[in-house]
Amino acid sequence: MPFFDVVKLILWKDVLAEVRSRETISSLFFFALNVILIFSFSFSVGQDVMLALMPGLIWVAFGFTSILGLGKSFLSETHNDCLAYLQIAPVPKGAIYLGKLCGNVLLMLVVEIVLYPLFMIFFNLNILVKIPSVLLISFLATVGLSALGTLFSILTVQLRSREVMFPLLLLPLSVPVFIGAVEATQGALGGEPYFAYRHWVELLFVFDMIITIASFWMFEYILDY
Amino acid sequence: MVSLSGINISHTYRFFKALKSVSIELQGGECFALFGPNGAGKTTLMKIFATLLQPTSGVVSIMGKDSVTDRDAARQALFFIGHKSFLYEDLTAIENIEFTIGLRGWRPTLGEIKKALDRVGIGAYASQKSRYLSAGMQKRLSLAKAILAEPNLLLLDEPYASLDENGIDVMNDVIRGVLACGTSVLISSHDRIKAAEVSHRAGILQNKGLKEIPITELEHALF
Amino acid sequence: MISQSLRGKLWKLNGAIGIVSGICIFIGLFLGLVVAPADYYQGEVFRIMYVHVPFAKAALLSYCTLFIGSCLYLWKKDLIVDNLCHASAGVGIFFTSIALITGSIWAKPTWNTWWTWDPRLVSFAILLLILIGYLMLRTFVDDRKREATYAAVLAIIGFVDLPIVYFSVEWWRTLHQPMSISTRGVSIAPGMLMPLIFMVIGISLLFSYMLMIRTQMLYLQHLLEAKQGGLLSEEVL
Amino acid sequence: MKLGETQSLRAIYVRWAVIVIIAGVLTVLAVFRYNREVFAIPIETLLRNKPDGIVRILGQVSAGTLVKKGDGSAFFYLSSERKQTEVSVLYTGKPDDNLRDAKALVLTGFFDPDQMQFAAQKISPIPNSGFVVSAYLIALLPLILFLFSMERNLIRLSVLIKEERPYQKG
Repeated sequence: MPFFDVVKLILWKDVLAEVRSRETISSLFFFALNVILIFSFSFSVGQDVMLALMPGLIWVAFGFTSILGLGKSFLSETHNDCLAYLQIAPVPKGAIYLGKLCGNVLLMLVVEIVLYPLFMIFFNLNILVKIPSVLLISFLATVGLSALGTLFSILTVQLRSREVMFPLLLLPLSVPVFIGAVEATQGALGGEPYFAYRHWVELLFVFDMIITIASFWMFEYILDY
Repeated sequence: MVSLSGINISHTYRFFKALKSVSIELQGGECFALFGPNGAGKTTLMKIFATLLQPTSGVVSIMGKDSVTDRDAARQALFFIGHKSFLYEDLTAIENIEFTIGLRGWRPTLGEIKKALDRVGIGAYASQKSRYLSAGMQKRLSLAKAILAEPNLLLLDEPYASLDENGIDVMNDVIRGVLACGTSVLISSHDRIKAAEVSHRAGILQNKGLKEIPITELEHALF
Repeated sequence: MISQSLRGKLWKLNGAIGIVSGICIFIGLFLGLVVAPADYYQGEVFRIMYVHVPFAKAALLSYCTLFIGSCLYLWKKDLIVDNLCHASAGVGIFFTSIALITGSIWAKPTWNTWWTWDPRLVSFAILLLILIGYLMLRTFVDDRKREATYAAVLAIIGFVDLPIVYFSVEWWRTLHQPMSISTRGVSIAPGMLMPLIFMVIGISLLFSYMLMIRTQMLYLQHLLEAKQGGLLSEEVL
Repeated sequence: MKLGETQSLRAIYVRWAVIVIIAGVLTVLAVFRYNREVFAIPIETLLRNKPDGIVRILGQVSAGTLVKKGDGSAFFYLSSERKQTEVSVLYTGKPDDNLRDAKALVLTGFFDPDQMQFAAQKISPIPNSGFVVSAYLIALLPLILFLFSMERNLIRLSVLIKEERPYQKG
């Protein structure tokens, strides 16, 4: 079966299930809203200090949301042992990983795009002119987090203590994503020219490539263990 | 045409030998019923044929394709119905079928899907989310998938479990239908009478090995 | 994959390795603590090097073993290799934490701080977190083969990730903390180098000795569990 | 593999006793080596007791008092760590980089009670031996305990496996 048909089929199935139930997306959205609420009371500082803290706040909020969202991405596959069917389906296993990854990136991007306006409103953040660069950074960082998250989701989804294990595995390994995303967002929001923070964007890109390729290759072994 | 051949299959779980040198050969259009007490290794054997497990030693080939080296081709030729239904709870029965069959590289039309669902008797629930289907209906849905998948080898692990009497008749009817199309069927069951209605050959898995018995003696065999 | 007779021979070799490592460590400690002169700038404190550096090297060695073992497991699917990986993670956690603690003790008198966000320190801390996550993951998976595969995948991804962590922290640090403290190695006098060589060889050999013992221990634990659960066929052994 | 073929728990204990004895001897040697170097007295004690012969004192070069001469000798005040007492020092040894303003030092020399001056012949940096000792203890003690517990566990397991009988009916 052609490789990209499998990717499309998996993506179709995930998007359809999410559109049907809207469970994950709504819970993620309200979770992130709560995180923003708590942040605004945790840091009672002046406007200029808040602006300096902003990239960190944005990415901590997105990071927590990803933990919640990505950790459950393989949950629907375990209910009726669908993982076993995916294992014996005559398709390349990497395609299944890519399909799942695309679904997760889509989900997280939707949540992030809805959240940026809220950051603008609550924290007086002027973002409108910087939208292309912020979107690029968000996309690359989300791909990096999702690439790791999708892989660790299948590792932890059948465990007794899934909620604990998933962030324990994800967070230490995603240090480069957080460093790169926060620094690049800092540069973009601070109005610096693109070449001033270009190397952080490149770091995110390299991380995405390496982790996606490694996970893609590992996925064969995970399903056909 | 030999559709399933297993030669000297052994399986060892680290320190435990589950199967010892099991050999089996199935011609196209032949039905084999596998019996055995609990813990005899029936599920292990079925999993090996379904390529969920790899044999520790021995060769399994499905339609002449080795199940280890030419795995995807072997998987294309078989269809497995196990204890679990492999259904996504948020998708409808039709969408589940589209996904499952889609992964095998074929897109059935809506008419074909409905026809298959009608044949197994759950046409009325075609647009129902699968989380609302009972265990028996899920089994029938799996059977509809098997009809549409048109495999060369159909593996049925406990096919009669959780089915009502009408369901068992439908199951045997479908098995006869696919046998007539040249598909071979391997059944692992505890229900000797129902299985005997459709099978041509029978075997008992005992002491980690397989012993074939004539189908006529099945009712009196002790194990 | 590894035959019984080969394992028997390895086991005999291991005793010899233990003895050689003991002698090396003894000589190294004697040279380092008694013979070597005090450092011109650091005074006596530099002697911490003789425990810190070998432990750090052994920690890296353990992670390399874990990586190679994990690749080997995914290739050959032999559970004795998995025991080796499991053992090297356990021993690795021990060496990594000791290296971090002794490094911290060394940093206080020389740089006047217990901790600095240096790429090497951060990579070691992340390595420790990965290893802890690795062992936790193993305890939670029920099926033995699944446990081995998942753990191997995690180890490989972590190994691929660590260099990126190192470089990203290095970039981050040059931006935020100008290098007031140089953590690069300095050239050392031959009299100070000799004990270091002995200690590094000794601790590395000790690492392999501990690795073998722990592998055997885990193997026996699984064997005992199988025997207690009635899942032991004598013909398999 | 036949395990622990010749080993038993007693052999393990004997082996570890030997290792612990060797470690003890090494510790004693190290302590003797350090007694010559480490021991230094604070300035208050020096001024109060006025000891004869060679002693080592510990203190900090008082800021702004250091006067270096061409041949490497120097004159300065050495203050105690809490900067309460001071003693004047005449250093007559080789030129030394460690002799700087506000640097904490250990001086070897003798005290002249008549002029209330300390004549220093040798300068060395502060030993910080507490850090060395704690680092070695933190590294080596757990190492020994870890290894010992693993070896003991190994023997215990092989004994358990021999004793464990598979389930039999009745």
